[in-house]
Amino acid sequence: MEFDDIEKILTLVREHELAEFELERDGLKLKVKKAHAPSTTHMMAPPMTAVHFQPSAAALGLPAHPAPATESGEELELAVVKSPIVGTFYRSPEPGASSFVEIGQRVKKDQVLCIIEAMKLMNEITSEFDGEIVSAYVENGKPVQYGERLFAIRTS
Amino acid sequence: MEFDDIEKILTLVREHELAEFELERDGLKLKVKKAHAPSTTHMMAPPMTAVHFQPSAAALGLPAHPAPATESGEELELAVVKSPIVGTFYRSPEPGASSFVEIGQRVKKDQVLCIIEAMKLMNEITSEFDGEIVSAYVENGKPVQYGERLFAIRTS
Amino acid sequence: MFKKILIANRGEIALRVICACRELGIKTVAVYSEADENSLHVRFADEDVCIGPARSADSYLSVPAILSAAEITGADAIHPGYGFLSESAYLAEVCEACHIRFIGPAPNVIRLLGDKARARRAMKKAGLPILPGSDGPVDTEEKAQRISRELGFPVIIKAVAGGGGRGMRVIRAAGELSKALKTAQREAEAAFGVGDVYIEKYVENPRHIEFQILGDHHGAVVHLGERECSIQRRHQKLLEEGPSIAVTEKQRRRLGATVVDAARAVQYTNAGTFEFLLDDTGNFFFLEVNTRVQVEHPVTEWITGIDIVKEQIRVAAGERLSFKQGDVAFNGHAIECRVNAEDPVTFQPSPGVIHAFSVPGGPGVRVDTFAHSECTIPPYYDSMIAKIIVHGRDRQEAIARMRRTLEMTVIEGIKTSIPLHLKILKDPDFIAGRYTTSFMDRYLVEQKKTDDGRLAQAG
Amino acid sequence: MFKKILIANRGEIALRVICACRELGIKTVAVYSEADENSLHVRFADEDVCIGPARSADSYLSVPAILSAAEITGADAIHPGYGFLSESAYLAEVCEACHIRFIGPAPNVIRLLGDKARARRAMKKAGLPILPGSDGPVDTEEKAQRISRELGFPVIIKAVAGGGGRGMRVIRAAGELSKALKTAQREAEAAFGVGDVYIEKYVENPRHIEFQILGDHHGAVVHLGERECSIQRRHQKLLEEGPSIAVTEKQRRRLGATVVDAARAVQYTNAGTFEFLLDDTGNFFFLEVNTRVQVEHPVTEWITGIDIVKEQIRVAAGERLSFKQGDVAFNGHAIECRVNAEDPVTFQPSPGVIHAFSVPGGPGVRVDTFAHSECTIPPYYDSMIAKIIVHGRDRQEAIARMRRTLEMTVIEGIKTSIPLHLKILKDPDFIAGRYTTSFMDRYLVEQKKTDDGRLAQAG
Repeated sequence: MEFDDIEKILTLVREHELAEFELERDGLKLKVKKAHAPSTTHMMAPPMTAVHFQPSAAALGLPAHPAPATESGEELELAVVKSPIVGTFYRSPEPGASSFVEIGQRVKKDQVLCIIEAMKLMNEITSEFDGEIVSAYVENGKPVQYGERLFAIRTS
Repeated sequence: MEFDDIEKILTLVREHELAEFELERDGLKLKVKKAHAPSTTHMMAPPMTAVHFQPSAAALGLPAHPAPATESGEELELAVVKSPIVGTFYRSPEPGASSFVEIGQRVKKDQVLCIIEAMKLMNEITSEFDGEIVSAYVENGKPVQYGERLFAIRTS
Repeated sequence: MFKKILIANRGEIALRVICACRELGIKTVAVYSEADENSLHVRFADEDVCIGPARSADSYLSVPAILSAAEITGADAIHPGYGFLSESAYLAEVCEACHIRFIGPAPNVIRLLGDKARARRAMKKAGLPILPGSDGPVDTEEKAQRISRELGFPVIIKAVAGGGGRGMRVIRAAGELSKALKTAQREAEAAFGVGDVYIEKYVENPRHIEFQILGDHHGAVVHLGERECSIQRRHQKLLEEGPSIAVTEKQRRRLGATVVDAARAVQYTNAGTFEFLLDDTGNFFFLEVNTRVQVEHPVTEWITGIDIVKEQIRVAAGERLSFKQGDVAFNGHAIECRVNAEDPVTFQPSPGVIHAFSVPGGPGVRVDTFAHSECTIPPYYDSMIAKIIVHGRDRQEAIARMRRTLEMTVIEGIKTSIPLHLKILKDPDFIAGRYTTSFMDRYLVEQKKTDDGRLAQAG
Repeated sequence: MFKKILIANRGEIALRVICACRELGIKTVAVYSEADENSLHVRFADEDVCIGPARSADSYLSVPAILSAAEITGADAIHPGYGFLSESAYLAEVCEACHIRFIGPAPNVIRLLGDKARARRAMKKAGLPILPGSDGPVDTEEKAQRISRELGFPVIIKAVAGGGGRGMRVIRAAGELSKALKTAQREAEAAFGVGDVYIEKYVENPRHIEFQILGDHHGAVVHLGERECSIQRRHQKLLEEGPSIAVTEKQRRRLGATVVDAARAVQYTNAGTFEFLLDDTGNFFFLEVNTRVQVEHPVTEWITGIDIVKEQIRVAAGERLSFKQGDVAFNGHAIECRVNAEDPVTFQPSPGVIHAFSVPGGPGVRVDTFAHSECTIPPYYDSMIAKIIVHGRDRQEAIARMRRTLEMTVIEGIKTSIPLHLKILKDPDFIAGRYTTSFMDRYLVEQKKTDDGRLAQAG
């Protein structure tokens, strides 16, 4: 952490009208507390702000798995289905057949979403939720890693 | 972290009107706490600032030169005479003779304070100021490094 | 030659294999658990695949995950390193079925030598000196008592599928046998899934000597001399050196030739290590074969100038060994210290973040490590964070060099075994070469006494 | 043997000497300028003395400061490293007067060989092949014209007190001589305080070959073979290797023996390097002697297994060399890359803070450096921050090893010459060993063209 970074953080603290800010990281701890805002009558309580600090994996040139998609401010929630194994992703039970699921389609819990082939075995990946498929992240026939995102489901 | 950095941080603390600031890093901990500004209108007194600074040089087992002595809150200033060369320190012109200067003694600019022997040569170290000797840091006959403190003089 | 090798391992040995692949112009695939996402082996491989969560059983020990990673990246060979799946005949078999080359011996050879009782019989047949003992597994107390009486106490019970001291019990009197047999069987069952044990004559205070071999698929087998690994704590090696001060040139030549013959007898290919006990009258007894590259292979690389990992890859690809027995010359002396992330007194693991990491240079120093400043040592895996290997013209120079290297090594943020290594390197018996596998036991007791003495004085 | 050695240097060579002293059980004193207070050589020495401000002239080049530091710490010897005062006959003399051993040749030998014109005469007399040229300094244009005509153009003017390319001028025609002579004299005067120059026949596109020698105070002198240092930019070596691909076994033996005789003729003691030019018809010409340890000494240490710095200390203490000429065997091939803190294209120095520093392990890699994560490279001194030296069974393995080592080296925060080294190591002419001292000139021109081409395409 350089001096510049501290300066930027303090600017952010002001812009966001934070009362307190704490950052802890390997070998580094930064804590900031603002002087109490004057207790005038026109209560201008500072808005709550949550700071998510993304670690430096990308900066180090190291691969980072994307964080799960979140959409705040909406009444609904997105569930992200991740691959539980390494293998090859297939959207349909066999070549030429139609896909297990399409975007916009409603799915039930335990419904098959796709197949991942590993060591010649076809592993069916099922939904953990009732909901609607809103995103499909992987193309048919492409390799997937452990933990890689497959689908986003809007649960209901 | 250098002294300059601390100065910059304190400036920031003031500019951003922080109540507290904490920074912790390998071998370093910096904590700043501002005195609470009373919410009166006439407050003119500058807020007290306490700085706790734990330097990292010692923690790393590295030598650190002591910072020059300063005494704030007084009208007078201390000048520290440092050794301009490596060698052996002598308080008197020859064994048995009396010291060039004693603590409490007043000295004039260019007056000889001590001798440092280097390569069999006796190098006279003179005062750059008029003033009073308040400290002598090195014992007679001891080695001194470049930049090592020899005397403190209260200038006038 | 291979186009792309998947390295089914982590840490320094994964980096070691990457070094060898790069020198041979072969692409590499790193696999990693979620805990190792930022590890250097991921950074320096050409491709990388996350194969599972931190727990080894679900990542580095998962044959399906590793095979799938090889398939989706199109790797044509797998290097298993040491530990994890390196001695898995199953992985070797699956590789064979998938037409991916396993860089190691054939599955049946791994299986034969992995069964310690069968290996014992095969090596006896091939002419290696073995300890008197049971011909196969011993299941009943009655049988155990009879065999032990024949051998004479002390005897040792060992797990057939064993390794690393688990399922082992030394018995000094007939009365201890019943309980020890049951405990050993239970431990073996728990550790290896197979409860079978066998009984051998127990050698008091032996030295641990091992011979490094390399074999190709054209019938050539050579040995690269021995390493001495007697400095152990609970069967975990702490410091290895080569050549051994206890092995004469004549013994080296003769036992080396016997080992080569034995390896040929089982059609051994790739790298392997034949472990022996050496008793105080100069007799060697075969212990087991490790069918993989060893942690301490750099000791042999220093004194022979042969890159063992590159040879492993070459012979797995079907090439001939690049040298003959007559080309192998031993030059100087090498010592390896395994730097572990642990308290040097209590041996408690000390995972965490390394804040400063620096190792000195100068002649004759090699450091194989995945550690660096600001790296995290996860708590899930082996505590070894670095291997420091030195070479000198003779043992004395090597010891002095290791001392100054350890003294000038900076590792801040976690505790390491370096202070313990420095104590060993200053021990007069170690310096004189007077030591056996019991060296550390005695030493740790002495250390405890000293500490107690200090405490008493202080209190 | 010495009890305490003061190291009158900084950076990696100061650490290198500390390593040697620790292996010999000798205490060390580091000296440092205010800019180097936190440097590793200060940390690892037993004692340390601040000798002055950042400017070299007031610290590392100050004989009184260094001698005083030796006196106040009670050091009984001074190791000067390379650069700074390492070839100062004055320091050697003052040491003698103060009864502190200077670890290097006798003052009169340093003085003789430091005067390039006198050295030339002495070495000619001692039987070394020298380039035809003036017998002593050339002061007038008339004399310069006469000698040049006799030699035939091209000729080269060199500073008598010279080194590092300063005060040097190549003249290809009589018309250029007058101006070149004056410029060279002026440069020599400015750089060395002595304006004297001499004239030699100029060899086009030579190779730079140097022989390492060691001599003791009992009349023994041995040579440790040659290094090739033709990869230079403006007379600054960038990459060195040994043995040279251009030197035959017979040449090595013959020239080595002549060098040893010449060193004996001037009663040479301690470490030294005899530099030669090798022309395209296989003729060697003596250039100069460096009367100190060289930056590139690790190349020779790798291929001979001899610790040159330890031998320097031993012979300075009056011991006999620990080996004879017959014991010196050459083993494999070594390459050194000097990693500089500079832009690899513009060569602008790049001092600053290194945020990440990591170098790979594996067999055959040595890294001599004072750098580490979060260290500061001050702008006041040489830009070399690390020497990476590799060893392989042959040149091909060494080149592959150096490539993967540089590729896996992480230095963040400053620019380094590593990308340039990687280009050299991939150059077909370098790989084939077809290169001379003009290699970098040609290469830098080619690089510029490529860059221009890219810019043109982009524009």
